[in-house]
Amino acid sequence: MRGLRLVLAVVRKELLLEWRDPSRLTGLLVFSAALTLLLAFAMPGVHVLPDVAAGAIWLGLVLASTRSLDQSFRTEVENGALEGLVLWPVPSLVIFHGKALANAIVLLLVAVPLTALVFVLYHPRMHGSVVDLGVVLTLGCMALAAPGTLVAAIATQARGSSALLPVLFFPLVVPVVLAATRATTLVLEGDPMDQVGAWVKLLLVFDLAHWTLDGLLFSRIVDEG
Amino acid sequence: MSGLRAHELSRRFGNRWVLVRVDLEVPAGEGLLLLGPNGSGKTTLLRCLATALKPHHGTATFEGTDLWAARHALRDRIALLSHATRLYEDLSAAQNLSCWAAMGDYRPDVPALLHRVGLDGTGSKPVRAFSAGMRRRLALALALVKQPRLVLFDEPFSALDPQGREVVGGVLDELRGQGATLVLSTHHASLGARFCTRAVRLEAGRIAWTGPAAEARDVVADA
Amino acid sequence: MDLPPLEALPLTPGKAVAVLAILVIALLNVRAGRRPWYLARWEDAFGLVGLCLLLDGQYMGLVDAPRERMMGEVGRILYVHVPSAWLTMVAFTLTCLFAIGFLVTGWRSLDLLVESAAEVGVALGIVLQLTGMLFARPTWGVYWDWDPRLVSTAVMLLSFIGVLTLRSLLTDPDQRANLTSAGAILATTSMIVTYFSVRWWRSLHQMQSSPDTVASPMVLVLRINAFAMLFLFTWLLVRRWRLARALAARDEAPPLPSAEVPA
Amino acid sequence: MSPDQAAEVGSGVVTGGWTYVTAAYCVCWTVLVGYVASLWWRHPRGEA
Repeated sequence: MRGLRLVLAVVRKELLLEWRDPSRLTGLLVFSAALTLLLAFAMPGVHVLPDVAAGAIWLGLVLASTRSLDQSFRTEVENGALEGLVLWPVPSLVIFHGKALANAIVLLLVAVPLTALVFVLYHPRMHGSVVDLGVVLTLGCMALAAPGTLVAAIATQARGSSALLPVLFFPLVVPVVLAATRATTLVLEGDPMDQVGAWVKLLLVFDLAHWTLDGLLFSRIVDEG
Repeated sequence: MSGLRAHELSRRFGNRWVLVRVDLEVPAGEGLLLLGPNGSGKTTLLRCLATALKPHHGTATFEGTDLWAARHALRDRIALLSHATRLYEDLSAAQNLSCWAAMGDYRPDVPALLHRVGLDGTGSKPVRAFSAGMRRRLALALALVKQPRLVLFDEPFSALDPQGREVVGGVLDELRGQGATLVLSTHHASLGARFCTRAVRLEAGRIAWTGPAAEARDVVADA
Repeated sequence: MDLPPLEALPLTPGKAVAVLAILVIALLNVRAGRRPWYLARWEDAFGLVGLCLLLDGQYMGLVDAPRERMMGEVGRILYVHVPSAWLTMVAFTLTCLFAIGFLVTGWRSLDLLVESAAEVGVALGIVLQLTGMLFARPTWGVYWDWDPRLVSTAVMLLSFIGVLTLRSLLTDPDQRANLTSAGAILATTSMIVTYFSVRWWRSLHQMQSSPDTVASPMVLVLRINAFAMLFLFTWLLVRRWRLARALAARDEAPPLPSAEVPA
Repeated sequence: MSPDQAAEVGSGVVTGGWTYVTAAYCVCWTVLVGYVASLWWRHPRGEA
């Protein structure tokens, strides 16, 4: 119970930071919107846009997540707050889960308008339900947030961290992009073969593995003096 | 009851020893003045005592328990104040305090704390707009959230005007009155001597001199 | 294990060179009061044996081995490709095990081994990736295909290159050791998950070749090449570890000085 | 075209391709030799 309360306190702090500096979130939104626009122009023609809608959403989210992860750790190292947190009586696991959860929420806050924008610009079909789409978006954002938080924590300790972050992050989330894009496509275009479950299961397994394992690695690297 | 003890405490960064076999003893409820030029290892010593750094040799104990081994339990009672203020720039003073308190499961009286360090009325201005002195005061309030038993204070009087020094001095007196153990690192022996009984002078990571805090002034003046 | 009949082991020039080389080396080694430069360390024996086996194995692969039933001459690439695939896997598995071992025990040697195994793995992985592409072009008609093993190997290579990059950007030895190990474990898991996810996505690659699915004359050649790579890998790993140790010793901390303040 | 070759064409056997074989063996040697050279190159000299 105490652990959960502390996790929520960390989440609250993160979201409060986003709230007090709205330029961070709007920056992400503008970034992903511009990316969606650019991607449409990089396609061979308007007729393929409905087919690549899911890909546009997830590409936008992955690229936006590198920015948001970088930002979320920059506030922590700015005045030594991360070290302060480690010295505060709060377990490192709590810090990790709080930050990862907050990052997932921020990503979802980007994902919803981004999906709406893709609907407007790319005209994908919509066969599945909005609930299904929501589940896929949530699982996908969580699957980006947990390893992303760990990798950002690793990268901030090195020189040139914002350049290092994608180098470590992109290979790690290949399965997320794959599974989330497949699942989203199946939700959008209809799923006659009933395959969406397999992809969602893959996302779920990825989520479970990273939300448990990465916390241990995180505590190992931040609390070692 | 024994307070803070260090035995042959040593720490290196890379291949450079910055702290060499430091022996300390601070009885519970007393203050130690930590003197020494820049780069003499004062900050590293404080960070080791705060369990931010693992010593590479030797041990440090607080109230009989090993600092590093029992760090998760002891961090509840140790406060480190340094130039790293731990503040979130975009939050207001009150939000900083309440967020940090919530993350440690503390329930402090935030307005009273802000009043204690003379920051009431700063409103909802983000810390970004604060002066260096105001940040120091807010960082002090943040440390008080813990109600610490061991206070490690790096340069308590830097970046402060006379009024700020007054505030910090008042808080330090109050902490000593509550039985907290203090370690103050400073260039200004005269300012710190008021709160401390003993003084130690570090040079090149080693203890070069130790004696009553009242005599410390001369040592600094000579150097 | 079925040993091939003696006729299957013709004395080829490659083998003759190898046997002669080993004999000469052994003789020199026995005769010399001090060790010759190419046998300065114990691992050099592995290197020499590996080199001989590789010369012999590749000669057999290029000359002795029959044309593959389906792939013709191109099948000869397998004698380079398959052993390098095996050894890349060995290298990265070892990296992950060393990393876990380091995080548990904190031994410095394990940290240096993580770095060494990862780097040798990347080198072998480059051989694997390039020979794989050269094999894919004539057999599939493309240099690249979206096959699970291809993709996961590429992802794994990129991850470990990322880990080595990370390592090169860190200066504090303790921090560097911790972060490298964490990164290596992440890279390994990402490779496994990628493999299965891409397999779901699409599968074109043939099933893993094992001695059962490969014609028997090929088995021997494949085995010789695999052992050659194994010996060479051991040599490279130990050599790389010695390099890491030498570099670490160069900026190793001096012993803790005395408490007297230097004048 | 011999009957043997005709059968091969029909059965989809890959013919030729020595270029790829040579390239693959060269790649192997280049990388191995290059890596060993880099080990030698990076070794600290001067002491011991």
